[in-house]
Amino acid sequence: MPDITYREALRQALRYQLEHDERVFLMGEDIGAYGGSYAVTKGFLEEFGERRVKDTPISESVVVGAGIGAAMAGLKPMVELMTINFSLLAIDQIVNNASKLHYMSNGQIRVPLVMRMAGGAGSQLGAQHSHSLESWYAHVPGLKVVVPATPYDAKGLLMTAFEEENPVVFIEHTALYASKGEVPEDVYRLPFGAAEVFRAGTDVTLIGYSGSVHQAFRAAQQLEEEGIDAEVLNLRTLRPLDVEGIVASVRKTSRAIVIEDDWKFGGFGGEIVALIQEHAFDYLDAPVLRCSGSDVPMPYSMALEQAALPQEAGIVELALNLCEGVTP
Amino acid sequence: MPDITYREALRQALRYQLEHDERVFLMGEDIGAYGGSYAVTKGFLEEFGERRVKDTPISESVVVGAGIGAAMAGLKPMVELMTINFSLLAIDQIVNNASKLHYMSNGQIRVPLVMRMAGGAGSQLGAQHSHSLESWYAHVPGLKVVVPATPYDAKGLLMTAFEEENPVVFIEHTALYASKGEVPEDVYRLPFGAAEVFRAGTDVTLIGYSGSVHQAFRAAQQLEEEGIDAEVLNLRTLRPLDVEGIVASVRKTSRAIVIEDDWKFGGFGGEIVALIQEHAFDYLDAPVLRCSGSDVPMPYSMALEQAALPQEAGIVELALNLCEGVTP
Amino acid sequence: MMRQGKSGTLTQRHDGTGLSDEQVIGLLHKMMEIRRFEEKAAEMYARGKIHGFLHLYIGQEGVATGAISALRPDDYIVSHYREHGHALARGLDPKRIMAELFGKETGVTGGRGGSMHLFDVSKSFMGGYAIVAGHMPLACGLALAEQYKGTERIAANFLGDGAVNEGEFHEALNLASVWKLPVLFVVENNFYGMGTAVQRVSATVEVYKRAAAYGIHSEQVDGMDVLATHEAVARLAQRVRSGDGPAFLEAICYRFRGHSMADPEFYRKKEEIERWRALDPIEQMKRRLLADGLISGDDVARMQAEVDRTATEAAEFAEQSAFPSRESLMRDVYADGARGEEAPHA
Amino acid sequence: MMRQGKSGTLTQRHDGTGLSDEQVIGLLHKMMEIRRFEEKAAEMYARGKIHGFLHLYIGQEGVATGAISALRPDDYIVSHYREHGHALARGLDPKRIMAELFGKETGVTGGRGGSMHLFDVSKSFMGGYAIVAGHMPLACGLALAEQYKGTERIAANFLGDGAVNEGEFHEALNLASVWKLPVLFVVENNFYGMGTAVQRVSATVEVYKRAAAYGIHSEQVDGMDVLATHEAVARLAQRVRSGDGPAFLEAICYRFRGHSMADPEFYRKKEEIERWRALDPIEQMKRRLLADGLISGDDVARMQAEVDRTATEAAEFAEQSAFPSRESLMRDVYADGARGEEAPHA
Ligand SMILES: Cc1ncc(C[n+]2csc(CCOP(=O)(O)OP(=O)(O)O)c2C)c(N)n1
Ligand SMILES: Cc1ncc(C[n+]2csc(CCOP(=O)(O)OP(=O)(O)O)c2C)c(N)n1
Ligand SMILES: [Mg+2]
Ligand SMILES: [Mg+2]
Repeated sequence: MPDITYREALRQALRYQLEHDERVFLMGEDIGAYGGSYAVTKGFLEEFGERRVKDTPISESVVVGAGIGAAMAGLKPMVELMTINFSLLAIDQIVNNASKLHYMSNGQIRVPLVMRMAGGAGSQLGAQHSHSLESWYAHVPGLKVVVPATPYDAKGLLMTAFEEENPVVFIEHTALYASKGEVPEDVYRLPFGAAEVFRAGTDVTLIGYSGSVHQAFRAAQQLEEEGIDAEVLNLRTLRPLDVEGIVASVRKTSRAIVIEDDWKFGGFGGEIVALIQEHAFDYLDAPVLRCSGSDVPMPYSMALEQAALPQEAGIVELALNLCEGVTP
Repeated sequence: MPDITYREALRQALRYQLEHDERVFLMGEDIGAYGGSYAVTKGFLEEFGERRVKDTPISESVVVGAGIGAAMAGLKPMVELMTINFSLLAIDQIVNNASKLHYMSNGQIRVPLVMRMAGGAGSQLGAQHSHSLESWYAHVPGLKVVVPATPYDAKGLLMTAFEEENPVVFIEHTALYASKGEVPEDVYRLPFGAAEVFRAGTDVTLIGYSGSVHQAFRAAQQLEEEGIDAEVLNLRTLRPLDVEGIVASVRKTSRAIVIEDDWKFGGFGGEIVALIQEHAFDYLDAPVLRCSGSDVPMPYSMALEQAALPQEAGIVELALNLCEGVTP
Repeated sequence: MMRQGKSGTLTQRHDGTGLSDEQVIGLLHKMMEIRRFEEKAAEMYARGKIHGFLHLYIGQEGVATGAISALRPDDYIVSHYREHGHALARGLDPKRIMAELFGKETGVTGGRGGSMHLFDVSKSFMGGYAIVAGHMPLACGLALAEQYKGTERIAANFLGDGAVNEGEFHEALNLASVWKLPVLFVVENNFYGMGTAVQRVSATVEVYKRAAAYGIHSEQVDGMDVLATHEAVARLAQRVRSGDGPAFLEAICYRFRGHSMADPEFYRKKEEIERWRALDPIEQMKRRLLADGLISGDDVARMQAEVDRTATEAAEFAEQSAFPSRESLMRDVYADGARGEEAPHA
Repeated sequence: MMRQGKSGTLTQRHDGTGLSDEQVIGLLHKMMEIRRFEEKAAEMYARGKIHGFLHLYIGQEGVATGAISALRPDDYIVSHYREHGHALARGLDPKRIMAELFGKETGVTGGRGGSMHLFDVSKSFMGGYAIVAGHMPLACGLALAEQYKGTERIAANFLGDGAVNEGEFHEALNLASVWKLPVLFVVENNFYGMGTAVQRVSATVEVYKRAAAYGIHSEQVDGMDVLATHEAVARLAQRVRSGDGPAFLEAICYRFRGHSMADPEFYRKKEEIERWRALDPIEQMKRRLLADGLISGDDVARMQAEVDRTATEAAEFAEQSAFPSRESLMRDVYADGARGEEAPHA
């Protein structure tokens, strides 16, 4: 299998859709002439033309809303929101229209809309450009929320997103676009709601998604040197969430840590913790911990930004304490 | 102490601020000539004039943003967003400006802004008008999030909100405006971050906020008949959250249920559960449960809406099972 | 200030519209049906059969009736929460609308949407929406889809004067103009957004002038005159359908009732209401058709009896229908049958 | 298409502005300072001293310099992410700005904001903001506060041509107009929002005409001409200050570099860039002042040396400053010292 980037994997899925499904078109700010702010759609305007690849005004709300409307009329639009930060300008459309129309209309309407956006922090983009708000979207019934960690995930999950008859919030990680991994050239699709055992282990479950899978994996490698065999889960989708997969792992290891870039308080980690203790209470040897971002607006300075984000060393220390029975 | 409504309690606090602090002014959609969509500001335009009580266009984003700007310039605006549903149109202002400016400016700027809005469901307003999104706001560092349950809370917490030098999201409950309770005529302030023991008990802790406090209380009364002595906590504020108070109660009762109108998945209940098991793991006899709203866009029909919201009977059953060691 | 539709005697007008006598009488009949339906709804609300918000369209019937009769049956309609009139004008079944207001399973969305969210996709009625201006982007998207597919279908988007100050109004008009989307915006200017008068919150009081900022062809019409409205919409729809891009119509009108059933109506004077009541679109139309000899007093009585019956039957149907079952609660959250967790109940 | 500022010889112009020779020379000097500062910043970015997004203002110096010199020192400035020029024109310390870009504790916000978020409240510089048009409501609010207090202070709000299609642009202009807020909107039309040309996404290509839709007095000026810009802003600021409500200025300009350091620049032709480079505001001004005998070649060389030194010293200062301490991370999340939880670190 060729080794390609996360960016290229996304491009393959998008190109496949454009080539094979006439109902598919792309729209978003600077996806055309500029080539996409993360270069995911570079060259597509030239290749597929203005009908299929639409540069939009800087008007997030009407762009998403028009995507919803077009989906209601039977098309399969992909709206690129550039980053999750700008999705706040369109959040009413996402929450009040996209997620609710199928239910409100008693099943008369479908909204097969893919909304792509880059999330996460770590590139010194400052407080207004560093949100990890996946927990907000994951909270909304009617949405599906996808968080690919690898090039393999990126292509396989994006292919599945286009099979959906529901609105999909597809959150890529800014820091992963250039990361590489093996990706089949052929078409494949990864199911939503099925976590991947990224590394099998027996002593503690490290639960990650998107960027944090890699941190968890590196932490697991360090833990191995300390004689601890950590299992790493890659959630792939937050809604639907693979509760069974998570619970099965924790029943085996009896200990778990959730790793996420996002602010701890009120974040998605809390949901995972709550579900684990609900479904595996008797198996737990220690509280389920969270290794999350600091509860601050993201500072620009590298020194501060690194301090605001979870780091491998922190995961390792938490895991060591957990396995040695030292609770915080 | 006179028995007054939640609405009247809010009015007393607002009137006090208008009378005693020249920096205070109110703005929002239909707060003036119409009298406020929940009649909280009725008569204020006539009493205080257009300078202090401003009817705005239906433009949530600029209204909140102008409130932030005015606060930056040393005033103390109160912006009424009518309902939490419409706050989605201003959420970028709340999250990207109000909550972050103090930090981003390295402490140079303060945003003493009170944002009032009605939340919650139960009045058959349908899917787009029935949000309980307090968990979203509670997730954001830099915001304070207030959720009064009683007329006494409403006045005391709103008075405190105006003492703040930080942005406050003040979420009233649509179904509580006409509810009555004892409220001192004098000025008093209730601290943020201090939960109230609404009913003392020893067997199980029922954790509620805003409307759900009353449900929890009624459930506790029913449980009493079953020989179970439930403690009911009224959180009053979600951010800051009285973690100590919650943990102290659970250490006593060893069992807890969080009650909330909001969707369960990814809601604020998860945070409470996570914190309890983090801080009181060894005291727990059973998993901490959540009695939350169903994960659906809110249906209009009374039959369905009631099924979508947590009910006393459900709380009672969960508590009975919990106390009898039957976990789900 | 008002640019009236073509003036002249009824016959001229009626000629101008290209409508047959029967069709013109049908417009009166439809307005009467809407009026009576809503009076019944108000009665049912007072009797506790209908809950939540109920926004009556009474007084504005000329707009929905005139406009929608000028569209093709498969042109999309996207409306706001004050949409009973648009739904009835499009031909949705009054029984099923009333059942919806009652929250019954026979309602147009099985009781899930309620008054603010009527849908009938089989009639291209793409919904009532409760977030002010939040439906405008959807109308753009529906129009975009038809443009993409190369059909002649257009989207008609109804909104209020209060919606014009929302950011989405601006974004929608700009996008529609830049992409030449086949969408017709119809602003029903009833002079108030809830209790706030247009001139207190809008820099541009003559709403139709706003469209000029986007290079969109724009007109104003007397929305109390159903024929003038029909004529204007027919003309603009034709223009939009021909690929010339969006058009914009401001229909001047007035709501005779409060904003919703909960409105205490502090903000407008009795005299103002009376002045407008004198322009009642139904009474105007009756007088004209009588004067013109197109209908007799008996015809009016017959039509009145018919719409009475329609409204009464609708209420009976709604009353007799069942509430949706508890078990149906979690259905259709997702199109693939996926479902979340249900609240615990004993 | 462009409505130029008053034409004529320099002396006439310069007379028209009411500026002294010294002040006019000061404008050139300031533009040179901004240019040199940013060239240094670009160099430091290439050397890995600056990270994240860096949006250079090179080419647009005439706008910030002309406009801000025409304001009072306590008039608020609210800018976007391309704000180094505005900050320097307002007199923020170049050392502390460069230190901010380096993420150092001596930076204007101690390294917290970075390039897109410069703040100096002591100089009424109320910040750079990274959400397109998201700062416009804040400018309205600052203006509202001064109107409320009854002062003469106004707010100047800088934005780009891409921002005019955001909903908040519309909401802000409408509110400013209805409430007659003392705010001056300055759109720097550099013809592109990132890689998207104005005419591809804006229904109204001449941006200043948009303001007419709100009844706001609006003009267009050649932003490559610092004196014309100064003159226009002085006049409009006066108008705004007198209580006549908001004003709007479109300053035509061009950015010589990419949108940010990451921009591959696929979207514009070399010839176009060259055409605009010939209108470089600094070179234009130099030529005029030389021709007019106000400065000599030596003066230019002296000023160049001075701004070189300023930029070099700024970079040295930034380099030598310390990074903020880890311990300071949780400070100032709340004004009352409340703090949340910190990420676990070993
Ligand atoms: C975004 C948003 N803000 C506020 C409201 C509350 N609200 C409902 S109707 C209304 C007035 C709308 O007036 P207009 O557009 O003139 O329509 P009309 O009711 O007169 O038909 C308001 C403010 C809302 N539903 N959505
Ligand atoms: C709400 C929002 N959408 C998108 C972006 C991404 N973005 C940053 S700058 C920019 C272009 C803005 O262009 P313009 O307003 O013309 O300013 P210029 O960069 O030309 O100075 C875009 C789309 C953003 N920062 N905020
Ligand atoms: Mg209206
Ligand atoms: Mg630009």
